[in-house]
Amino acid sequence: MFAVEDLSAAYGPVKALNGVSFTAERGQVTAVLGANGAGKTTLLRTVSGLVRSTKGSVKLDGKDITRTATEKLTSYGLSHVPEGRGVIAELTVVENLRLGGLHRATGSEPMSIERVFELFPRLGERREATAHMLSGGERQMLVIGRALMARPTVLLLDEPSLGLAPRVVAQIFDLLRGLVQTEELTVVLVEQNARSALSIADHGVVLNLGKVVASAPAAELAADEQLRHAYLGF
Amino acid sequence: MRNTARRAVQVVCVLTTASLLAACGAGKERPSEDGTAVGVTDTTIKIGAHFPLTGPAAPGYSEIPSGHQALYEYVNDNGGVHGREIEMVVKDDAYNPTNTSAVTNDMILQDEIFAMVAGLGTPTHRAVVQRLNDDGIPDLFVSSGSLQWGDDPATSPMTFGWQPDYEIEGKIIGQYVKENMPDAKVGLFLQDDDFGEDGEKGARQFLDSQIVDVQKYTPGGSTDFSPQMSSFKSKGVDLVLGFNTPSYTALSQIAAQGVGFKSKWFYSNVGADPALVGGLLASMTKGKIPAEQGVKLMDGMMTTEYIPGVDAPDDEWVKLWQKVWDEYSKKGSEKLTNYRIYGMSQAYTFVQALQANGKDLTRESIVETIEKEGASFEGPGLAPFRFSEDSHMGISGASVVELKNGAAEPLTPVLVTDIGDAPIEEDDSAASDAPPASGLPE
Amino acid sequence: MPGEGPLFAVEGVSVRFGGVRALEDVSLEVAPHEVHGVIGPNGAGKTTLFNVVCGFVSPGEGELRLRGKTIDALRPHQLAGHGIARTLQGLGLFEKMTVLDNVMVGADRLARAGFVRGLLGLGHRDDARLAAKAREVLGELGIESYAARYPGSLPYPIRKKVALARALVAEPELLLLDEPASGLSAEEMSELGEIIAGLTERTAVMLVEHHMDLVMSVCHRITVLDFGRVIAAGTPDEIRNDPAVLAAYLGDQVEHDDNAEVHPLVSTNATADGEDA
Amino acid sequence: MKLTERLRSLTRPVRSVPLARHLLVGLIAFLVVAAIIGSSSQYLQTRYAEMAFFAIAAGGLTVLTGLSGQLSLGHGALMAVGAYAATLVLERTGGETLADVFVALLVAIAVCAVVGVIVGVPAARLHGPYIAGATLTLAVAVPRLANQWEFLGGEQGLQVPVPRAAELPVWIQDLVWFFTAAEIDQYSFLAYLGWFLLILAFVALANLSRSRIGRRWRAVRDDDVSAELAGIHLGRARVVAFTVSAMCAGLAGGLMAMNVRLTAPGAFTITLSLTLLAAVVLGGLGSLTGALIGAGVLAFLPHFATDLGESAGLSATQAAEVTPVVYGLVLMLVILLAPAGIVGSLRMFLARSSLGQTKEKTT
Amino acid sequence: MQQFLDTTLGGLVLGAVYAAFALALCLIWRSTRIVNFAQAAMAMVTTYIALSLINVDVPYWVAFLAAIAAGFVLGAVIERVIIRPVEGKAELNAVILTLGLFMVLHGLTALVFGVQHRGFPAPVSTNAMTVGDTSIGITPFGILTIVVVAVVMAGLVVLFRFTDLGLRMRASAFNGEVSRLLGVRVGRMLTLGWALAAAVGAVAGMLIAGGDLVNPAFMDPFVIYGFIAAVLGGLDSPIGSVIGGLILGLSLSYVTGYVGEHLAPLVALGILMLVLLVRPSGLFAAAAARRV
Repeated sequence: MFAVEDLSAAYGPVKALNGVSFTAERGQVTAVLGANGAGKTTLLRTVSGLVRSTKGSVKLDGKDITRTATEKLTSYGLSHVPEGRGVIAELTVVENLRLGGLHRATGSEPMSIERVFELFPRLGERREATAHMLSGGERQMLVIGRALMARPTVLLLDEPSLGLAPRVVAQIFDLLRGLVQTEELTVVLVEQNARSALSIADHGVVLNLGKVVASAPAAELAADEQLRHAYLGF
Repeated sequence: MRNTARRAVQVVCVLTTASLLAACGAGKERPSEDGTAVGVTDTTIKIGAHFPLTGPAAPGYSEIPSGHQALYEYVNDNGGVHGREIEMVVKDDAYNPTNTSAVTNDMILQDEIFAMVAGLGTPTHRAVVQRLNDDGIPDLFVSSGSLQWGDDPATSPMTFGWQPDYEIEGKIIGQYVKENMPDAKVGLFLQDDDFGEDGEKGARQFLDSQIVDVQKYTPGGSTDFSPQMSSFKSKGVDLVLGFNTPSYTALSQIAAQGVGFKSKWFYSNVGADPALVGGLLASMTKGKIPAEQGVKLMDGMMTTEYIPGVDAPDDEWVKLWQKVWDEYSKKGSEKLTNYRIYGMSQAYTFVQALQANGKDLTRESIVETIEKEGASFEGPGLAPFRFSEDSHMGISGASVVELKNGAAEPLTPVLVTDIGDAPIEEDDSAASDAPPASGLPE
Repeated sequence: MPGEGPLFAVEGVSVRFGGVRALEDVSLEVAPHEVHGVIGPNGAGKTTLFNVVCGFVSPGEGELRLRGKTIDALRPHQLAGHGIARTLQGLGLFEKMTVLDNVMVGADRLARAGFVRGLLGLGHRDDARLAAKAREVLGELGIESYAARYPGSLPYPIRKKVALARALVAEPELLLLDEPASGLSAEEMSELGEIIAGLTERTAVMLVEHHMDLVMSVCHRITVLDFGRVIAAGTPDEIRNDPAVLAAYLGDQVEHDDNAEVHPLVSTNATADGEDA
Repeated sequence: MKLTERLRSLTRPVRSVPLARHLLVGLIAFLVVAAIIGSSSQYLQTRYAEMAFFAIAAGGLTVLTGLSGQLSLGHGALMAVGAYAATLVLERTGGETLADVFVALLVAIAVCAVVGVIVGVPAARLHGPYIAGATLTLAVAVPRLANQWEFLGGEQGLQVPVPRAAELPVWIQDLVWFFTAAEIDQYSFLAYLGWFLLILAFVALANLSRSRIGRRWRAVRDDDVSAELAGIHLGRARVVAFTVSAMCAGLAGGLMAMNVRLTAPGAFTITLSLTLLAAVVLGGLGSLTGALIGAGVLAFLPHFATDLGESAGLSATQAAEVTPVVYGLVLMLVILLAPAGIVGSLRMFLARSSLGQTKEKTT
Repeated sequence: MQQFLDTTLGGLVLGAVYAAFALALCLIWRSTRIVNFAQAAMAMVTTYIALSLINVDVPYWVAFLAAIAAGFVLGAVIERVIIRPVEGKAELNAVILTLGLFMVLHGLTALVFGVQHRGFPAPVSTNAMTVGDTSIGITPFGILTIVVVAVVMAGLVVLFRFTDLGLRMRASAFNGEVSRLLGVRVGRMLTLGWALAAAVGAVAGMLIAGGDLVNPAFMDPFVIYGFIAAVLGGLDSPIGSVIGGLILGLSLSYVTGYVGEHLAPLVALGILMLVLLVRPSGLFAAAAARRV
């Protein structure tokens, strides 16, 4: 179980997160939704220690990891997948994947690169290509595949649909749903594309201006006309 | 708010600066402008000089002032000159003319020196000659062989040379080569300033037709001379005349070996110190060769000599220098070198001039004394000075020598001449001067 | 000048980056005093279109016309002189200059004092005029009290207004607004709607925006892009009911930020809104 | 109360017209400076003169780097150009009269303006390490031209004729005597001249930086895309900044030639370029006051450091090496501890404390 | 012809050293986006350390290794203590910081070791080799220089291409934040990058000093020329640095041999401006320019 409690963060004088709390259960997808500027990415960055939290805590299976150095999180089984630009553009596909497997959850065997290529056959076809040659969808696959190399139990995904055609988004979300089951993952999915996200999520958390404005099962959120209109835009 | 803050900062800064500057200004008095000479009291004489103590020209040259200081201490301990002790201020100019100007300024205005003695370097000293003459400050015995110190006393009445100028050195070398190696193809390796230019001028009087290549270097520039040596090699040069400083002798030797250029070498006196160059060459060859053996690498090189050096330990003058150095060197571990001998020899001339001047010392009187009596000073120089009212040129000649086992073996007697068309003549008269028993000029 | 035909026209513009088509045969027209919305999913080419209009990206094919005159050979700094102004997604405020100075830079094209007057310190009248103008615009947007502050110390919505003021002070005929509503609260967004509506008195507006409520309420006409092509154009009502738009955009994907296609030239570090990784 | 208000309204033209304000401040500054120079020893006068030309060059550089955001490690080369230009003119005119001096300095400024454009155009296209590298190379390469062309005097350089005090117009001699009760001589003349021009240059630079031109520079520095959108031609703005800064360097070079009395390539080492930058950073980028303070440090620190070394028992040779060590340490410490420089840090400190006060008031 | 051959060979040896030096600059630039103007001074310090060892009868090759080790430590310490605080800050700060470091190292070396020239030994002959009767303008030490530089480069290629450590270092250089998210200790990698670069610089220093005179200023030309070499090739490209070094070494050798030594800096400036005007980010600027 992954839990965020009363987490706050700020950029200078601007409060970007203001007392955010939610929990994500194992084997479930928790979608974090909200408009541009709502604080979604900041939330993930604060969890990863890229942004310093001013208050609150982050717990992984009861263990407090709030102040853990970013570099150590993969060894606790927590992988943060930055959005598609998070490929290391100058490295090849295989090198990106190798890198992902270098620092993995303590005690786990690395996932074989071939397994990633089974999950994402498209990547297998382009294994020696440098990442900057990849299309947006391929990059997204690469960053997810790279995160899986570290054998995570918790996967934080930042806007996997960004810049992708609806068809590709659907493909990636399907894959993700499958992974949650086969790998027993806890997934926290940050998305602006609320409709798609809710379609695969079990639970949804809605942020606005750095605060949680709603937290409910996905279906319930999708059905709330008012909420949809005010914060989710569909 | 911010504006106020900014304004406040400016005011504070300006005020602090102003008061700081004012505070600095308060302590100092203007130099005295009445009859007594600046820098001279009943018991002291303060002189100054600029030397390259840092930078590429520092090796060797930075040792000269220690020679001066050792001799002055010796003199001071023996009662000084007419009861006055000599104090020497040495400032570093890093062989950069702009720095020379700055430190000279400091010496004149802050240290208030009586005279500049032995300021070193052609381009460097040139920067301050006019200044010294304008201010009427004696500028004695410049450590450089440029013509400009002595050939025009009308414009620079306060300036005197000391060592043989590069033109007569070039003439002496040129004549020797012409007479003894008439078929040699000569390459010139020159420092790119008056040093190289004057030397070339002298040499060309005799060798114009024999010179097949000229290569120059900028002091402080590149230290890899392979391209220049390649050029010599391709032009078939078999005798190189070098008007360069000692480090560049070593560097040119290294480069010549590197490109496989073999030749006879003839370095002007400035660049041919066997101890320094040989030591440098030895330490970079494979394995541990003692410096003495490194000196052997210079065997067969030719150069000129105008004062006896460390290679002649039995010379009376060298014995004196050795004695003074052993007693007065600040760091006992350091050896007597040719640069220190050079410094002591210069210092000796200065003490001679002070002696000759008598008790009443002014800036004008010392100049007058040297003009009148300088030509008859008997010192370590192998040839006499040319000092007169019409010439402030220094030592008038040198002998050509060949280096063997680190010692100079004369190839010619002392040859004396002057700039221009003056003939070159043999004159051993000054070479036999011996130091007075006291070691102090009389 | 209503009735004189379009103020601004994009005709058949295509842009390729490497092998990727960013815009393909895009055409649209902006009438004087019109608010023209440009919407579409991420990667649809909206920002590229703005970059073409501003001269940061030169169109491979097609042309741009301002009041009938071709302008597509112009460089960005020349467009300002032709009355085109733009706000940036990342705002791009001058962080070490006061708000007033920021806005005065926007008014630079109206300045008359040149180098010599500057050197001699004789440009103060001209400067005073610009400053007055800048204050006036700041006043209109209700942020005059921040004139002496530095942008870094201001809340995000105020910063957005400063950026808007900087664009407005140049008295543009065509104002390009790039996601003006991102990071604003619902309340602030409705205020923004009023401001934009009020702008039409003096300028035409092109608006790239993801908040559909805002777009639908302030735009007179809307052009929808998808994969670099225009898939629909018309009034908000027409767009709302267009099947192609519903399929490609409204019906499926709703909101995105536009980072993925930001041209390196115009991406700025907008960490303050917390969304730019 | 009323009186102060009336006073305020009386002085308003002075306060609100930047030129008048700057000229007034300049005039007062010059009187203060003249009083200090007049009562100083000749030694200090030469130090002040040195400080003046360093400050002019640093002022130009601080405008370039601090306001328009371009780095130059090659201002020593521009000073060289100015120095040679002035020297060549003085050689031809004889340099005896005040007019000769001003003509020489004007030519130096003009030549540097041209060179500034020539260098500034390519430099405007470069950024980051590339502009650093290009300007650094410039600093090394340009002085070497003196070895290439004979009329530049080669390695040994050219002697610079300097006006003798007796040749100065009588009214200047009288004025100086009247004001300072001391006869003007070469040293004080160069100090007065240097500071007079320094103040003129700083007034001009202050005018510029507060004008539209300065605003453009800062805009280009802070955000080039936004600046371009506001109608600013980036290249032109950068070239203008480079040229202005080059003109300052030219003037400084001309003055330096007169002070040093010799113009030789050895004077314009990389170290000169670097120490100029050091002065600017030390004082605080973009601040003219900072440039002045930096130049003061430049003119006084080496002597101080060397004396310090000697009094600590180092030999003259070793003491000479203390200066670069101190320079380097000062540079590093400033960057690590007070990156905004002396003036910047003071300003921040004051701003913070005044901000704190207002906060206290409001709560 | 003979002269051309000699000049070319000399230029190649010189170019190899420039290449090594440019490579060191490139390593640091890639990992920390800082141009290390103190690189030459650091190499000078390590060379002096080696010289002190040699002077107390330590064998040459042991001293050589000691210089490399010293460089490694020096680079690491400097990165940790001095550079870390300005990483990611305004680039001017880093420039001035390394320039300050340059001055300090220079002055301190002069204070400790003195300013005089000292001869530096070479492990093999520095006399020209002869083919038949004619001597050619390359020495065994020159050949050794080229070989050592080639070995160092090959070593770096192996390190970066084929090892996990190299992968971590490259990743940290290209994208520190993402690398941290993947568990890479980016800070350590940056330190290691500086250490490696300083070690390469130390090798370059030893190669320049061998069979030549050293003084505290002997590496100064490399502040400029090493930097020009790196910029020519494009600071981001290791291969570019190497090629830039060779181009520069050859050009300078020809200019000095055929035209005049004083023109060398002007020619270097000319080449640099020409290249930068055509390609403002160097000849081999990576196609994958960083998208901001």
